[in-house]
Amino acid sequence: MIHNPKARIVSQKMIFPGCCLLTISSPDISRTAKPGQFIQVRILPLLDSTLRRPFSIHRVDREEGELSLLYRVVGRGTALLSMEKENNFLDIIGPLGNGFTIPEGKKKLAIAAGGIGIAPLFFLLQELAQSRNKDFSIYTLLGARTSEELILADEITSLTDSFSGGVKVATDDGTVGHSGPVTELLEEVLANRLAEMVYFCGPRDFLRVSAAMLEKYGAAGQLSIEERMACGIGACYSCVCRTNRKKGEQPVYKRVCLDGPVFYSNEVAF
Amino acid sequence: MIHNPKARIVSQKMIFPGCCLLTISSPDISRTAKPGQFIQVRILPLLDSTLRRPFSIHRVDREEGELSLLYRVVGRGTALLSMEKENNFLDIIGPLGNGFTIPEGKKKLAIAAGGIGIAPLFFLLQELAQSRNKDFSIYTLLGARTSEELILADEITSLTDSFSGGVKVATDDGTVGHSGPVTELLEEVLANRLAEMVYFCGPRDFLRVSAAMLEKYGAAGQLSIEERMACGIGACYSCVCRTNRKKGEQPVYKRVCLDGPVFYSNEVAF
Amino acid sequence: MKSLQEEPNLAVEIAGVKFKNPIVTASGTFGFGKEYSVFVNLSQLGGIVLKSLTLQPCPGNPPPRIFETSSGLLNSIGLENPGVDNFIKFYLPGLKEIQTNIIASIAGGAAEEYAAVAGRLGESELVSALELNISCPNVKHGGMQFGVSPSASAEVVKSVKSITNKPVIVKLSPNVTSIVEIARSVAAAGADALSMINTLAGMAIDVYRRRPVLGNIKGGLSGPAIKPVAVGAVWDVYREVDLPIIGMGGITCARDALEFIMAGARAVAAGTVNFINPEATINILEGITLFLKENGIKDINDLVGAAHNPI
Amino acid sequence: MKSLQEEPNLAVEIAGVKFKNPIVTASGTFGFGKEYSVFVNLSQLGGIVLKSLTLQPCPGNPPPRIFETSSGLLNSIGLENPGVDNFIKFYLPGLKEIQTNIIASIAGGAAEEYAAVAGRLGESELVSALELNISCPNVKHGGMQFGVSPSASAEVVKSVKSITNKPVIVKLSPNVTSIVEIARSVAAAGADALSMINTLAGMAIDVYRRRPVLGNIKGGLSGPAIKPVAVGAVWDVYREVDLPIIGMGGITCARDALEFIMAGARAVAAGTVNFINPEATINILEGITLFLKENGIKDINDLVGAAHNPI
Ligand SMILES: Cc1cc2nc3c(=O)[nH]c(=O)nc-3n(C[C@H](O)[C@H](O)[C@H](O)COP(=O)(O)OP(=O)(O)OC[C@H]3O[C@@H](n4cnc5c(N)ncnc54)[C@H](O)[C@@H]3O)c2cc1C
Ligand SMILES: Cc1cc2nc3c(=O)[nH]c(=O)nc-3n(C[C@H](O)[C@H](O)[C@H](O)COP(=O)(O)OP(=O)(O)OC[C@H]3O[C@@H](n4cnc5c(N)ncnc54)[C@H](O)[C@@H]3O)c2cc1C
Ligand SMILES: Cc1cc2nc3c(=O)[nH]c(=O)nc-3n(C[C@H](O)[C@H](O)[C@H](O)COP(=O)(O)O)c2cc1C
Ligand SMILES: Cc1cc2nc3c(=O)[nH]c(=O)nc-3n(C[C@H](O)[C@H](O)[C@H](O)COP(=O)(O)O)c2cc1C
Ligand code: FES
Ligand code: FES
Repeated sequence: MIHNPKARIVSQKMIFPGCCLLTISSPDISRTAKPGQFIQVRILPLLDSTLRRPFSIHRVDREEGELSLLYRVVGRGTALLSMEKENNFLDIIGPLGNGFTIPEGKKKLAIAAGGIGIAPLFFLLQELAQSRNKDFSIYTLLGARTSEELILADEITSLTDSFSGGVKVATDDGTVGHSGPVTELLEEVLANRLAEMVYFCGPRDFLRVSAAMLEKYGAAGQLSIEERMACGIGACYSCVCRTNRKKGEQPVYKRVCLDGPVFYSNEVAF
Repeated sequence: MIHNPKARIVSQKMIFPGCCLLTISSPDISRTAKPGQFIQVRILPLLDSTLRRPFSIHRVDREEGELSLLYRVVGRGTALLSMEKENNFLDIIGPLGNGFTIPEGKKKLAIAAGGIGIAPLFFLLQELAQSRNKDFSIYTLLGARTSEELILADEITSLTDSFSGGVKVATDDGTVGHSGPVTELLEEVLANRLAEMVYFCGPRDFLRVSAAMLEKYGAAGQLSIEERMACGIGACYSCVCRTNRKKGEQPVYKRVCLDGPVFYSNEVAF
Repeated sequence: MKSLQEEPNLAVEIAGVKFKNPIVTASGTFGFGKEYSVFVNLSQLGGIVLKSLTLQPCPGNPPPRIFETSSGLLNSIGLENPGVDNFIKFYLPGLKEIQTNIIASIAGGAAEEYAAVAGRLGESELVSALELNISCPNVKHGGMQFGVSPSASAEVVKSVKSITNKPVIVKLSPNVTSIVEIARSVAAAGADALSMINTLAGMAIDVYRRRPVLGNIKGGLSGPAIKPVAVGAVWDVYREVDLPIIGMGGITCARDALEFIMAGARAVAAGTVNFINPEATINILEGITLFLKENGIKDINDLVGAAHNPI
Repeated sequence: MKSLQEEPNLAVEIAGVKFKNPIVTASGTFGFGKEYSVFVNLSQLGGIVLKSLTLQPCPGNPPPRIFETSSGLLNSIGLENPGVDNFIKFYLPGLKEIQTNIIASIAGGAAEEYAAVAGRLGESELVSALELNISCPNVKHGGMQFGVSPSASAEVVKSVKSITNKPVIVKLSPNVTSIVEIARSVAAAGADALSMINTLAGMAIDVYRRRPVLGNIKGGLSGPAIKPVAVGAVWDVYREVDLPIIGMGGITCARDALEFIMAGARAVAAGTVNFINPEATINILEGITLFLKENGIKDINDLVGAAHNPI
């Protein structure tokens, strides 16, 4: 875990209105980061009282020592972050959290992203592609509200074209791909037994519906979840999610920042 | 009184380290402003909880509809202000306060500035110069810590060269002009009966010493004082200074923002 | 987002007084009524709560009287005001032209002083209601504030109620172990409404000069810093006491105001924010109207206390 | 600015325990001692106050447990902890290698529970002192917090003092009418030191979902927002109660820490700031050292309460 109080911004681009791709130079963090891990970013250090904001590591360029974030502008912190320019410095801590794992023997993989949920999953695809393990079959399912907000489909297609499987897209308004929620694509994949292990990330409702679907079809899954965080390193017990699912039992909470953000989907109680 | 929530920054220059000259486009305020008045500037509107900062109107360009501030970076607000760039917008209210007056019959004037205290006095000199009233004699006394921080002397010299009087400077470290406090120059002017009315502005100690000196030599004076402000328009009674000077009496407070910031020097109780 | 529709109802009633909308000003931050008229069409407001008045003119505390803290403002104005008689003579007549509720705030050092001020203000038709600022030192009880004692608070209320028929709003101090207990006590004493919260006790030190920053040493903290405390106080009192509440403390925008309303406030007051954005009251009003329309809510009263029974 | 000179003394003594410097951590913000070791050389700190421990393991409150407010943080962690026995078994041994004071914080629902936890912790040499978090609901008295009642607070202190010889620090709640009264009461009951303040009661509402933001509805407010309240509380208690004070509440930098010291705190704790700047404790320590040198102050103890007698 590294604290880099002066990580240089290499570039910041708007991908579509309200969504930015931010690339930061931080060789130490890039080198050691694993897919599914995240960093904590301090917004405008002049404001001594603003909590750091957690963002998944979206991709890394280990040779350049750079990592990128893909984020949506949803509030004051992300609004201020989106105003930062090339060559400004950011104060970051990372890599944090556990990251995704690829269990021995699981070869039929699916990746399902609801909107900005693609952020950490892209890094996972990058690593899988680099592994060049042709045994994998990978279905990537991308959901977006509308065609304009559908991003990375082409890049992912070329990244994964040496694997069997493929990329499928769904939009809520039907402007591209399947018309409807991306969970309908997931159901198709699961019903056809095309995936033994599903990696997924996205809004709460998407996670809940997907997790239920995995349970129904008996597939395993790993999801990355979000919770409000303070320390990001396991010290404050702010960021918990409930992990036992039986009503009436004493709840068992786990820290998203340290025990997660990646959990097995049958662990999490929605 | 005008609220201009989107006044464009025409330029921002560093005059010497820690001192900036900021020019803002605001035709309405420029047109009506009088020397000694001030504006209230909102710093970084994203921070909903930061009070406006008061700054004297340093000069106006009525044709261009512009006004300038001359300010020192002393804390968070001025630090953030100094980062604002050309063509950004500022939220300002003004013109506020009473301003300097030139009483009938007073022709022998002196202007004494301690450091950044020249800010509002320059505007007064601008107006006097424009009046082209050759009856005035004007002595301008400028104090600074060191030669590098001595500013505007040349500009003021050319501004006032059609009047009798002149510009004298003093620095604490003696790097230019008189070596010592500017109040020593003031004493010289007063002792030689060269001024019936002294306009002065600067740090508290400078104001106190100067006011005492005026009393000693029986000269009148108007000073611009600073106090922490909230509303800037006379509604909150935050910014008061005590005006009656007898110990033991019920204090009489006046609002610097509305009743001032310019007071007769024998009014203020230091 | 629902499509825009007919204008929602914004009017609320507090202690028998009708407010055209729930936006009022917080005492002490809006002067004696007209200072902000350059920025705000005052007749658009639900009401204006004036700066607290005392029986005699009051010079106030020595400066510095304010200090900015993180998201907050410390003040120790010390109730500077011209006294109720000068107010009636010089300020009140000018308020006639404003088409809104004028609420006078009363401060004092003894229950009788509150009553005396209330008596004089009660004679004017221009005054819609009286707000009692009970965060004042009780001179008879060693300077302990009325507002921290249930019995002293009740005594003030009773003495004012005995002298006037105007609705009485009691402004509660948050510097107590149980604000609900004080609220109950003033309710039993006849208060018609509550306003809350007044400032939190606080101070700041200038470490370079090694002394308190404020001339008066201690002050009251307002602004966004205290909003969570204020919302919590409104929430608690709404559950336990059956009086309408005017909520305040750190409101800067419509969303903040809605927090108070959903916690149980029937009206909200803007205080410190006026200093930062002089049109804040109107901006908040517009923001609330938009929120109601966007969410298809026909009547602001439907949101009062809504967070107690989540949808 | 005086020229730099010999190293000033930073050591302070509290309740017979020597602290190499006045910087400690605030309970609940620094885990069980070692979480921040990746960022901070823990042995440089004056002390580490651990997260509060209960007798039984405690699951804590349902999420969301935190919410950011203007310059503040609302939390309702709900004392999640593994229980004192698991702490002693799994966490305490690892703290041996840290060369600083380890202060254990104790929470409970009854005076006997505090005593039971204190008894077990008292057996370890690694624990320098005990801090009693009395902002806990008293299960025997309808859930009213110990910390708001002088007698209940005193009872907790007495029961702990009767079972252990370790110095006892009592952590005061600011949610009271008179924090001085509580301080006096625990002083009389045998407390060796005070730490203050705990969080202010508060809450926030999600206006889009029309419900409280925190899973537990209400929470505690910390961070810079509360600093003026905290400095004021330290100021008041320092004047009236003769016990050493550990000050906290919104400290982010050396200047903040010095405010507390000049108000009367002999040590200061950094809480919420750790989340923002994980090296904050060390930065504060360095800043204080620099301040002392620049101002030619030879001993930090000379600044304790200095603002009460301005220079
Ligand atoms: C492990 C992790 C990884 C994340 N990765 C990404 C990512 O790759 N891309 C992306 O766009 N977003 C990501 N998020 C969500 C992102 O952290 C929030 O959108 C962001 O913090 C919002 O900040 P704000 O100031 O703009 O919003 P505000 O609503 O103003 O934030 C107020 C507070 O809420 C917290 N908060 C708000 N929303 C969230 C949230 N969803 N999760 C956690 N805290 C929240 C903020 O940290 C802050 O404390 C991630 C969250 C977590 C926990
Ligand atoms: C009528 C008037 C005219 C002024 N004109 C000028 C000018 O022309 N040039 C210039 O450099 N400065 C001027 N000042 C002072 C200027 O307002 C302060 O330097 C500035 O507010 C400091 O803000 P900060 O955030 O950088 O400092 P901080 O110390 O961080 O400010 C904290 C708080 O203190 C207040 N404050 C701090 N110092 C002062 C002060 N001296 N007077 C009033 N409030 C203060 C701030 O407004 C803020 O609320 C003027 C002040 C007044 C009242
Ligand atoms: C400068 C100032 C002066 C105040 N004067 C009074 C007053 O005279 N009477 C009163 O009841 N409250 C007074 N208050 C308290 C406010 O009315 C309000 O209760 C408090 O500031 C919280 O609201 P806010 O955070 O919106 O400002 C004053 C507040 C400020 C900031
Ligand atoms: C997330 C969090 C958890 C806390 N947990 C505890 C606790 O377990 N015991 C305790 O006595 N205080 C607890 N506190 C209060 C702090 O110790 C401290 O008193 C308070 O936060 C004020 O200091 P600060 O503003 O520096 O954070 C907690 C505070 C926070 C923010
Ligand atoms: S954010 Fe502190 S434990 Fe996870
Ligand atoms: S700043 Fe409000 S009265 Fe002067």
